[in-house]
Amino acid sequence: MIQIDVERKMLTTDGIRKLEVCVEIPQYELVCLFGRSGAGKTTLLRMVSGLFKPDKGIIRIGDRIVFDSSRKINLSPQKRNVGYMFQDFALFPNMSVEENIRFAQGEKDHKAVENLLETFQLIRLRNQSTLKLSGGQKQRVALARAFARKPEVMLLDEPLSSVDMELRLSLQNEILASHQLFQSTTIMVSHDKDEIKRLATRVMRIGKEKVVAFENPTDL
Amino acid sequence: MIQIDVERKMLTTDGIRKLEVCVEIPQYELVCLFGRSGAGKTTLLRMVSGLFKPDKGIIRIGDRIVFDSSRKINLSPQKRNVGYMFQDFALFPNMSVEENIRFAQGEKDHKAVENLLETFQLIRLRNQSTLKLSGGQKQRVALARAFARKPEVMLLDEPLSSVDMELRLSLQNEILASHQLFQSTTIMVSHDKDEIKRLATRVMRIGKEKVVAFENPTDL
Amino acid sequence: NAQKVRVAAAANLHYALEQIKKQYEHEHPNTTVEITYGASGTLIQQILNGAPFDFFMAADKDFPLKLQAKGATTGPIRTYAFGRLVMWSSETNLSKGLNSVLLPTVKRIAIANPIGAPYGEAAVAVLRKYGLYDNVANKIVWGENISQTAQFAFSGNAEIGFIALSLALAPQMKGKGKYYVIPATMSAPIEQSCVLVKGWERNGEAARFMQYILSAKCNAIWEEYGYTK
Amino acid sequence: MYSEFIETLFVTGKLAVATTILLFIIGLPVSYMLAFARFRLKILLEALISMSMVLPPTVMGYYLLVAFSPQNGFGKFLEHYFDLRLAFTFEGILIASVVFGLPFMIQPLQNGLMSLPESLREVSYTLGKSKTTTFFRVLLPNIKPSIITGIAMTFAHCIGEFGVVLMVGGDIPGVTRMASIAIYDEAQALNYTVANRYSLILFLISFVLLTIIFSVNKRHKV
Amino acid sequence: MYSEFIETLFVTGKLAVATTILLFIIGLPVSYMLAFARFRLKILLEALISMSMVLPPTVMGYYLLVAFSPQNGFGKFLEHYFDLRLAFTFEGILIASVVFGLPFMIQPLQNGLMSLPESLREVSYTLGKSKTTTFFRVLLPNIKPSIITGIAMTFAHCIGEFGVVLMVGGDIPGVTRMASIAIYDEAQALNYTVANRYSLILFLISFVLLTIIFSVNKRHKV
Ligand SMILES: Nc1ncnc2c1ncn2[C@@H]1O[C@H](COP(=O)(O)OP(=O)(O)OP(=O)(O)O)[C@@H](O)[C@H]1O
Ligand SMILES: Nc1ncnc2c1ncn2[C@@H]1O[C@H](COP(=O)(O)OP(=O)(O)OP(=O)(O)O)[C@@H](O)[C@H]1O
Ligand SMILES: [Mg+2]
Ligand SMILES: [Mg+2]
Repeated sequence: MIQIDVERKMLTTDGIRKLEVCVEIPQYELVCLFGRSGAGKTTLLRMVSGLFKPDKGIIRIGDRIVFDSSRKINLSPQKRNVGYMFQDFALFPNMSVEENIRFAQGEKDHKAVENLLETFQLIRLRNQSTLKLSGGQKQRVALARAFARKPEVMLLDEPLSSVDMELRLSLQNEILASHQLFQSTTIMVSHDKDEIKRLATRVMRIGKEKVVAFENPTDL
Repeated sequence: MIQIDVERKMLTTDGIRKLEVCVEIPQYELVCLFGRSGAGKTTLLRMVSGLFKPDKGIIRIGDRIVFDSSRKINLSPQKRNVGYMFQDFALFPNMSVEENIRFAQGEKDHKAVENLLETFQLIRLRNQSTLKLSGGQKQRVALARAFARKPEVMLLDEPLSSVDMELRLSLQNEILASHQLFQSTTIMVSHDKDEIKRLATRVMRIGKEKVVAFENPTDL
Repeated sequence: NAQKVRVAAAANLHYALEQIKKQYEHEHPNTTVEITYGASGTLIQQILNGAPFDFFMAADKDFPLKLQAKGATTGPIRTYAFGRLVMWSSETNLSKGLNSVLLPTVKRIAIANPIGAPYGEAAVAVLRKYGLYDNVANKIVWGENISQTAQFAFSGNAEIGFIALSLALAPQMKGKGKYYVIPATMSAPIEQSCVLVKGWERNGEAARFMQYILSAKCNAIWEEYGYTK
Repeated sequence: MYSEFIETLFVTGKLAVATTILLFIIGLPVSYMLAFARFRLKILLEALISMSMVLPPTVMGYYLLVAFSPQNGFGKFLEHYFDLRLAFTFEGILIASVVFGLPFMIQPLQNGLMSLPESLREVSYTLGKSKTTTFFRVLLPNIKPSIITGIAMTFAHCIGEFGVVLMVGGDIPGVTRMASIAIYDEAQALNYTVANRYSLILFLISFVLLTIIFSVNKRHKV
Repeated sequence: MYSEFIETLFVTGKLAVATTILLFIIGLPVSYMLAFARFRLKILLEALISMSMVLPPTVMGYYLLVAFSPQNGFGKFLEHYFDLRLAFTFEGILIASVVFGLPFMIQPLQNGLMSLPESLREVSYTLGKSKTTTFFRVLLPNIKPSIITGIAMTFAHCIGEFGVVLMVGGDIPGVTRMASIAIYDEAQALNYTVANRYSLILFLISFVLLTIIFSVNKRHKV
């Protein structure tokens, strides 16, 4: 379970406003997060992962409080056991495709690396520098790297925005399969209605009204 | 008119292969380019803009030959009068949103800058550093900057992949309107079938078979 | 068993001292003489802070006196040679003696910095004494020490340099120019003194080397390199 | 006594400012070339620029003095055609200190330029901007920390530079005598009270100036 | 004569290598702190590190000599508790050359770290990697040009360093006599033939070494 009850100021296209989030996500759910560009989706993921500090509030992952402004608790990202795929990938330029994935593993697992390379169609690119990849290839490496960590909570920021339709469908299946296999509670940002309908067990929306609504995926 | 008849080696998921392109795009068309991730879409745009040198072949823009390997002609990007929106945006970190757009203009045109800021919903963010923007906001700045140049040829690499549905529709209209206003010949990469159907006057596809096919947008 | 004498010596003693060292080591095969050359000022700063030197040979008498005043010496200060001040030039005609400094072709005159360099002090004194100083003051360039002063003149950037006779006789300078020895009546020879550094007793050989330096055995060498006894 | 030292401070300041400005102007094209141009022997050129640090300053100074001498080719040429002598003049020590300051300016600038993402240059070119415009409006503003480092190192090195300037300048009060030389002289004469006082003054002034230079960095940091 | 110079080359090499290694080890945490930690007085610390360049080397050397002297606090402490004297020993000049080489190593490293995109650190943290792992496996490998610059500058500066080492080391053959001091001595004695020959040897060796250092940069450039 993830319990988020925080607020944080941001500058948006409507001037400075407060992002208020108050949700509870039951364990093993795959929640799709959507909302306007600049609404605060990335900001929310960064607060959960520990990269942004909320102005105030509380975040609980499972039975651990990872952030509590009133008690001055603020666990570092390392201690939160969260996998996070960045919107802009943030691949390590000094490492090859394979090394990026391998680096993410807690304990070395050769088999898992091979599976990930296979799944994300990166086998032939395994030794390629990540600087020399196409946009969609980078996105796949970032996604594979986040999976390699096998985290309790998985945060995916538009993981499939730059891949073609065919690949997108197959990677959607992959995300579903991994979600079922690792049983990580997942929050995934997506703008694609079909994708949300296919994947989400729940839907979360950051609206202009500064609140977060839960909707049934099929209601979209 | 853009005439492209080139080849260039690239490393892909199927090993090293040659990207062969042989197309002619009549003036004022809006061509949507699609193909698998890593097929060579960005490579093609970079060759047209002058950032990659084809291994051999010829590129003609209007009545100017901008590249000809047999005659050792290779015009620099500056001389090709091409607007190019990068897949990874490449915003200038030292400039604000407004300065990025202003920098792109050949001759200063205050009114045009205001219009672009307005159109791309960036008015309130005009003085924001581009490092402090959301993914979709960055994408809009990059797009606005490419338009600010008013080029003869416009190259857009997945210009709308990171924005929400509502904004995407309104920006599609904007691309259509600008295309009609400036009459630039446009090549736009997109993975979205609906988008291609709405915008494209023609469709170009980079297939595995190393050839480029023209199809009617409505046939997709 | 091997003995070692560690000598701190003024830089311009280089030629003469290397010769004496060779001769001494030949006569005393069990002894090595280790000489560190440097600016007298630097050497005393080091001695005062515990540098492992047994014996200090300065280019004047002031530095040994300063060392003595700080209580860093044992035994008396002894003068081992006298140095002579000369005017040196590669091209200028020095036949007019000291008055050559007034020649219109002389644009620059090199003198060692009087703070710390006795030859510089002597040069300034003699120019003042004969009323020439004010006329040439704006032509003077100051060398950090007597070697640098010689380098100014030797490289041709200063037409005239006031240096030590010992330098004018150095193999590199010899034949590259002419020199005029300032007569002893005009400028008294510069007394060059040496002293044993406190702590030398640990190394009895140092006193023997000092005696050797002062003895007649070295006279020929001193004279060959432009010093008088 | 003090007024003389103040004078050396002015000369030092003049030299340090002039050297830094000149080296900045020289450093821009050179570092650009080293960062982006591809030619054989580039590594050799890079190594060569650092070589001025390797030999003892007074010896380097002597070589420069020989080059400046009216008895040799270059110096003779200057004397003959321009009635110019570089030894023992402010211009002479300025040249010396520019030559010996090269690595302090060029290394950081080159480094900064090389670590910029290539796409910045590329996108500027596609926007029709020349290499020059791109350099001044896009590349330079994005390597501010490197510029600050280059300026601070050059400036500090020039203030402390000593051997070369002493040799080429001839220690002429008000013209080529630097604060560092004055301090050295006093220390050599064992006048430590004076030397310490001078050191303190030079130290404090330099410290304030360097702090100002570094704080520019901080204020503008993104 | 020559064998003596070869000896100074060995001492010089030993000092330069030891200094560079020590400074690299010291430079890593210090530059990390200066690049990422936020504390008041950081700018002052930055300026302070560069201050060793501002005063004349022999004067700085003198201050160090006084600090090392068994008559004063620090030196007395060392002598009393460790029976250690630093002045006129290899350890002494090593300390001196480390202290005065600080800016040459730290400035480039700090600069390199500061110009890395923040997301590299962030993503490594979310992958559960400690700050140390992140530093060694992610940050350092991505600032290779800065590391090369730091190493080359430190190394070159150490070979040419002269005033400080001369003062603290006392020019003892085989122990603290450096190649640069030997060259200086010969030049002082107006032995130009020898000085030039020595300079050439030192120059060539340094040139080859620096070229090797810089070519590592090139080979690994992305
Ligand atoms: N590093 C930052 N510093 C300050 N403000 C920021 C920063 N990053 C984003 N913002 C601002 O915070 C707001 C929310 O940004 P966020 O990245 O969370 O949006 P988002 O919902 O992820 O949008 P998108 O779909 O475009 O990625 C934006 O309006 C943006 O201007
Ligand atoms: N800078 C580069 N150097 C070498 N190879 C590259 C470089 N960039 C991309 N490639 C390779 O060239 C191939 C074509 O890449 P390109 O970027 O053109 O693909 P794309 O069609 O734009 O894909 P995407 O939709 O994922 O952006 C890829 O397989 C990639 O591995
Ligand atoms: Mg976002
Ligand atoms: Mg692409």
